[in-house]
Amino acid sequence: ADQEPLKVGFVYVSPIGEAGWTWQQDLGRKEMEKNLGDKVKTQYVEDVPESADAERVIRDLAQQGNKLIFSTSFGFMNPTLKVARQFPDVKFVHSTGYKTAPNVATTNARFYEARYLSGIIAGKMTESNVAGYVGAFPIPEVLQGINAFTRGMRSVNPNAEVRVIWVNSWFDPGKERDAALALMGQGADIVTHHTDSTATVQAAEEKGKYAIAYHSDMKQFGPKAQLAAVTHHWGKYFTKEAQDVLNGTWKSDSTWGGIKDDMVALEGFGPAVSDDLKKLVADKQAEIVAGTLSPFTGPVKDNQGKVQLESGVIDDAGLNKMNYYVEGVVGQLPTK
Amino acid sequence: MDALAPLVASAIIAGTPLMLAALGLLVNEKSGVINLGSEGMMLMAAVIGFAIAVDTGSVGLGFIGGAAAGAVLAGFFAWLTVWLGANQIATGLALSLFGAGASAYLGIGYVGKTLQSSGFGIPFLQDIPVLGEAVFRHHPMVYLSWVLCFAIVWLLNRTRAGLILRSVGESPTSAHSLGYNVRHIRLGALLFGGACCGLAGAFMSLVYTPMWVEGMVAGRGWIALALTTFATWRPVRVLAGAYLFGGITILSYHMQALGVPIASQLLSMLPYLATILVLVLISRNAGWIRLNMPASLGKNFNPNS
Amino acid sequence: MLRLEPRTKPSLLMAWFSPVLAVLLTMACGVLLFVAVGKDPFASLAVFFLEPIKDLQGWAEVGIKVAPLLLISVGLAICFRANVFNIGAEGQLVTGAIAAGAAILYFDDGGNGGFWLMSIALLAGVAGGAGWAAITAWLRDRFNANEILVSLMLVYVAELLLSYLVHGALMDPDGFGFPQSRLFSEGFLLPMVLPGTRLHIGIVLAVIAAVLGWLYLARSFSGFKLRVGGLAPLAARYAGFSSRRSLWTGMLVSGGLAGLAGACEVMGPVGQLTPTISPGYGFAAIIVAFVGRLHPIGVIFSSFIMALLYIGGELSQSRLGMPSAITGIFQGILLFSLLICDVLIQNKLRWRK
Amino acid sequence: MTTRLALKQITKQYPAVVANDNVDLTVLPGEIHAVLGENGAGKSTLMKIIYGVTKPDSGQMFWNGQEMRISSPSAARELGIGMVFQHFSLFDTLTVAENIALGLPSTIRLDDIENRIADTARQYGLDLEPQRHVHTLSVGECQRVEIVRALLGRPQLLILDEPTSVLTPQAVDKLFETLRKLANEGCSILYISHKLDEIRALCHTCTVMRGGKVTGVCDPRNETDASLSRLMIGTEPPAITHNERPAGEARLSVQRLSLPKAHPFATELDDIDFEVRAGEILGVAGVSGNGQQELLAVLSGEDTRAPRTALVFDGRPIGDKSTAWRRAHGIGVVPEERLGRGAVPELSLAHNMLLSHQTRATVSKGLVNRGAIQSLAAGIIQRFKVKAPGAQAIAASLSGGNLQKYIVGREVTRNPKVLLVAQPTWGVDVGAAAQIRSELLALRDAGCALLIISEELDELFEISDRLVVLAKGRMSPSIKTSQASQDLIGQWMSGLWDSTGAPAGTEEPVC
Ligand SMILES: Nc1ncnc2c1ncn2[C@@H]1O[C@H](COP(=O)(O)OP(=O)(O)OP(=O)(O)O)[C@@H](O)[C@H]1O
Ligand SMILES: Nc1ncnc2c1ncn2[C@@H]1O[C@H](COP(=O)(O)OP(=O)(O)OP(=O)(O)O)[C@@H](O)[C@H]1O
Ligand SMILES: [Mg+2]
Ligand SMILES: [Mg+2]
Repeated sequence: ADQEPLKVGFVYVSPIGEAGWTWQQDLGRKEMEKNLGDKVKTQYVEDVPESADAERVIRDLAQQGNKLIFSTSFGFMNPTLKVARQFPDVKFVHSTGYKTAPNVATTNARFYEARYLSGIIAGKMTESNVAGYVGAFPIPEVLQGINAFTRGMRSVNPNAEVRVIWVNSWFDPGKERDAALALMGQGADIVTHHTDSTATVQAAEEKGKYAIAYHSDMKQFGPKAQLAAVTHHWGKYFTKEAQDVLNGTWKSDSTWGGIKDDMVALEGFGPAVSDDLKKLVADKQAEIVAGTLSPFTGPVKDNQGKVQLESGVIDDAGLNKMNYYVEGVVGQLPTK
Repeated sequence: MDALAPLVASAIIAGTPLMLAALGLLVNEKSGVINLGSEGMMLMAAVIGFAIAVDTGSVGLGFIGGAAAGAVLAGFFAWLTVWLGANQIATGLALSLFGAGASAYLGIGYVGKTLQSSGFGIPFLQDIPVLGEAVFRHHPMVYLSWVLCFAIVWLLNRTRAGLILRSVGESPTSAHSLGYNVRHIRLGALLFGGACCGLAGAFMSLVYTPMWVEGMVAGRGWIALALTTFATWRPVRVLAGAYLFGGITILSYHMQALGVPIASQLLSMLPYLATILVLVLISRNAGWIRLNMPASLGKNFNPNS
Repeated sequence: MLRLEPRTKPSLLMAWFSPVLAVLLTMACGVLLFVAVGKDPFASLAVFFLEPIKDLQGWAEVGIKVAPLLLISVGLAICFRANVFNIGAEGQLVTGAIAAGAAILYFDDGGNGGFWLMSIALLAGVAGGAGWAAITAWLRDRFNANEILVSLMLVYVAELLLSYLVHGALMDPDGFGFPQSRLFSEGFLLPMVLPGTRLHIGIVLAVIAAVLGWLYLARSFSGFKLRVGGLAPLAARYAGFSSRRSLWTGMLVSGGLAGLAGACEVMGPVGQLTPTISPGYGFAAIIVAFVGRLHPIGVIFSSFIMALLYIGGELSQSRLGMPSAITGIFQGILLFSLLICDVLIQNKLRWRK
Repeated sequence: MTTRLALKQITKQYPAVVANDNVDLTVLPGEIHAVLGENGAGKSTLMKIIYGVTKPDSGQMFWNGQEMRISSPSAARELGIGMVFQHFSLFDTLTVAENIALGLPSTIRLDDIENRIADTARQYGLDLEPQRHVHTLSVGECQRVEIVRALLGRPQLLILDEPTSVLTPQAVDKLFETLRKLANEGCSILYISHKLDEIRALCHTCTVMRGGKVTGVCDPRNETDASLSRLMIGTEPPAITHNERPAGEARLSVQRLSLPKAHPFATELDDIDFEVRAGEILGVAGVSGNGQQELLAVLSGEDTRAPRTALVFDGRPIGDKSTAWRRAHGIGVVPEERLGRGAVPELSLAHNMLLSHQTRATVSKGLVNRGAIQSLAAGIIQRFKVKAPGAQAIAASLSGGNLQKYIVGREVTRNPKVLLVAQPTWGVDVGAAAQIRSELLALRDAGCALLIISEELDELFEISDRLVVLAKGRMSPSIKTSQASQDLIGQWMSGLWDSTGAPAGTEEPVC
């Protein structure tokens, strides 16, 4: 303990709050602190805009002596790379991006695995055969989720369909709520979301419908509504990265962890989910962990009837470029 | 048909904060003062109302606190513009900026807290098919906003107070020489406007979402300002305009969910474009605007000169 | 009791002194605020007002913020002088950025760029901003639609348009579907004025704009006509100065400069098109313009103060653990203080029973 | 007999002037008491003090023998004081009934007011339609609203501040009848005017003010115009010589011009036809609001909706030409409002030169030649004896009369071929007025064609060669000033004339 603690900086895109993306990141930070004790000292800046200002914040963290910096939003990718060039002895880990450098690693989680499992629950529980999905922006990460959810749902209920509303914002409870209500108004009896707030779950609770939460377990916001929550967990990964820096073994790489790496989970089952259904989900989860099941095993058909993949499993490059709705999603992808 | 009830219900909820704020601003503007600080007042009211409701568990107290917060800020605005003679536009903008910053600051401890939204409904009426769900199952504040609308119609056209208010907006100099205290009347109108913006803000955080999020008013204060012009300062048209705006917002979501192949960003532009369109249609007839617009709108009045 | 008494003649001294007084008053409010949250007020103020400029790097970062604020506020000063209230500079900044970005993405082949192509991109930015402002000007001119409200609504539309484009037509084809454009290549990035920092040539353009703006308002006949239109519309009509021309001049100049600011942002610190280009420069510049007394030289001072507040707010977050909202509070207080201090130009304070 | 109202040593100081300086005033019951004085003497200030609008700095006020402090107009109304303001305190978009309600105690119910209006109307012969909007009323009707509003409060003292400046001679007679009737019923009347003949015809007592001080109290019935004038300004006004001279060819002619309203409160122009010749002054009489503003806007080019050929200038149709074109070709304008239209309040006199002097000398290569405007302005200040610290003084710092001299000077020095002047001496004191009138006559003698729009009939009779009347947007035939009488012009101002120019029945002018 006579060694100087490793200073670790975190750049958050939104206020930490009590649920959501940044909340989960901050849980990870705390878990790392707990795991490594006084070997690390952490510092964070929240609510950093994804604009030219991010570069200054990241540089400021580096200048203050942080040797490992986590920049936890896609928009920080290029600023992180710019700062990394100026500070070759500082290690950077960027979340959800795709560019690496000798001192920049990337990380992301295979949210879609848990999305597929949540789709199975939705498929079994729906009576109207319609589920609603509130999306932030039509980027591959969100599309993977929608498509995995749809395929999971249709794997147990071939008549099910998924309706999508894009709210063009990661975090706008008013819009998210309106979108969720509109989806329920159009017959969806289960709604889920790929946005940051708890508004969707709350709206479902209010209307007596079901919801699948995202990012965090939102049971307190929808005790009856929440069927399950698709969550992500970073503590283990953050700990490992910090430990590697301490050991001097840190290497730049791209981590894309799934259920098996404990980075993604389906948890927080609601009272309405029967034990049988839980068991079915557990079985499927075991298959995914074992590698015998993938949400995107061919043939994968898009909802325009085009076959995107005849057979096999969509590889990581294919997932990263996903820009279509699979069969079962209603409507056209807006940017096409 | 099944989708219609939730559409109407959502449009009413989405239109209510706009209507509450715009009705207040209408009274406020009838006295000849334009307060561009509505966005800031709504934000402050949203956070203060929410904080009070969370801490005391009473939504009603939250609304009262929100209205009070709006009125206090409006009072400050009145001091600057009505007493010190500061430019109304600049002061209003400052209020909006300050409100955005200060509300975010005050709200830090309340991010992520929630209120249990309980169901309300008017007995019997709420059970009417379709109509019941669309119109009669809302928070009491929605019905209060209707009462407010008609109360303002009555106030402006049937009462002496309304007459005095209109006269001050029309010609503060004449009103002053007849012995009306223009400053106090404008203060009163501004406080009322602030309180209504406060109710609107509190509605956002207590009923609409219900939660506190930084910047959650998201431009509704500005749209409420547009609504008063849009309605040529007539309360019933404010009601129609607010629900139209709310309706278009909600409709754009329904269109998405139906799979209408238009990019969501373009659909989201619709409410703003519709506002511009109606503004243009209304403003085209300059004579009509002139007959309805308070003639001294935006002009300061100094009784000592 | 302290009483205000109207002066027979506005005080020239107070006209110059009032912004300084306003900054002091803002600092005083800052002290109260910091004490209220239990921080050492003077150390905190130092973080706000001194820390950002403690070294060259700091000055450069302030300069990066001054550039867009100054560009926009010079335009707004001219526009507001004409009594045309363009509140939508933020939207014009965004469309300027879109236009410049689209031009670059069209020309950029990886190895080209340079003075001429960069100039074209900057001009595209100006055109983008001015074009967006022209919508407001036209609706006001033709249909008498209130420019405050229209320009403001168009901010939301512009932001959605940017989002639409970076998710579609202008998206980086190799960007894995993420909503941003290609990074512009080196030849399209604005040259730096301070080596080793990010401070780009935009600051020079901004200062030139301020000086030209001053010349225009103070010396040119056209600027005179514009001012008359703002001060006394009836006198302008009497003199035959067209109010329509003032409207168009004010809107196009302010829109064009906001567009240029947007172009400089994407060709400078951002280096590509992303869904968010500006942290609200267009709105902050309104305060800057008023604090600078709608004077193109005055706004140099006020945009510097505003840039300090931005960076000071950010530093007070990482150094003092203050929330980011503090910036907005300070900005609002600054404008309030100025408005209060301005009362002293027309009135004097008297002690009277 | 106790006095109805007695003022003792009333003083009111404004930043720039002492508006009332130890003023004493006594009004008896049933007395019609005139307050006479030139512009700025402090008459209105004194009345506002009595009515509680303005608070005096010192002095005492006695009402029916008791000392009082009148804190507000409603307090004054409760005591029984009514007031009709110099500038009407009416609200254009409200109805007559609403306007009247605003001047009555709040205990009177709105629905009750219409009955009361009808009662008063019957009693004094003041007809009103309670449901009409004020902006549709004529000036005379507007004044009736003000008077009825004051009478409904059952006043013991009625203050009228320059009530006749907006009335036709016939309407003045009618007003006097009402006032005499009121006085007979015991109501005291404070009557403000600077029209000597009216005061001599109506009033029992006259208090004369100059520079805020009372300079004398007299019985006007025993005075002459000359003696009153001496009390008022210390001397008799300088006489102006107006020699007959033959007019030249037509410079500016207007042919069958009709124009619809540009906005709801405007007046439409109906078949206007006249010409102004070189070397003559054409006077346009009429109560303001009868199309004067609209006519001036058409002639100056601010309103270019007129058909191209409806306006002919030096033989060229100019209906579509801009203000700048017309000014560049020799048409000058002196507008009615000095501050805000004729000059920009916040700018220096030098910069205000640029409003009409836009020449190669003042503007070159798009830049303002500051030396040139400076010396031009200084020249005008000198030649027209404008009291101003210099060319750098801002326009708002000048007094009304001096600014008016500056603006007239600015237009005169452009050597226009046609000069359009509205209300040349409105609110200008007697000396300055005489100077302005003689400058205008000098310009006429130099061959300029002048069109002068004025509400002051005396002024028009003094300087114009020919007279026309504008009423309800229509224009009367012209008549040589030497052949016209005040009576005839007064009848024409009511809007009725037959094609030969003979007077016909009477009717209210419309505003
Ligand atoms: N509110 C005010 N502030 C400053 N000065 C004022 C104010 N009201 C009046 N004055 C000044 O007081 C003096 C007397 O004004 P007042 O209006 O009483 O004159 P008046 O005799 O009614 O003139 P007129 O014949 O033009 O109506 C003038 O010099 C005027 O400029
Ligand atoms: N010497 C002059 N005499 C009369 N009118 C003039 C004169 N110079 C310019 N004007 C009028 O003023 C108006 C505008 O003039 P001008 O085009 O010179 O303005 P400017 O200062 O160049 O403005 P901008 O730069 O915006 O074009 C025109 O209508 C023109 O007719
Ligand atoms: Mg007077
Ligand atoms: Mg030119």
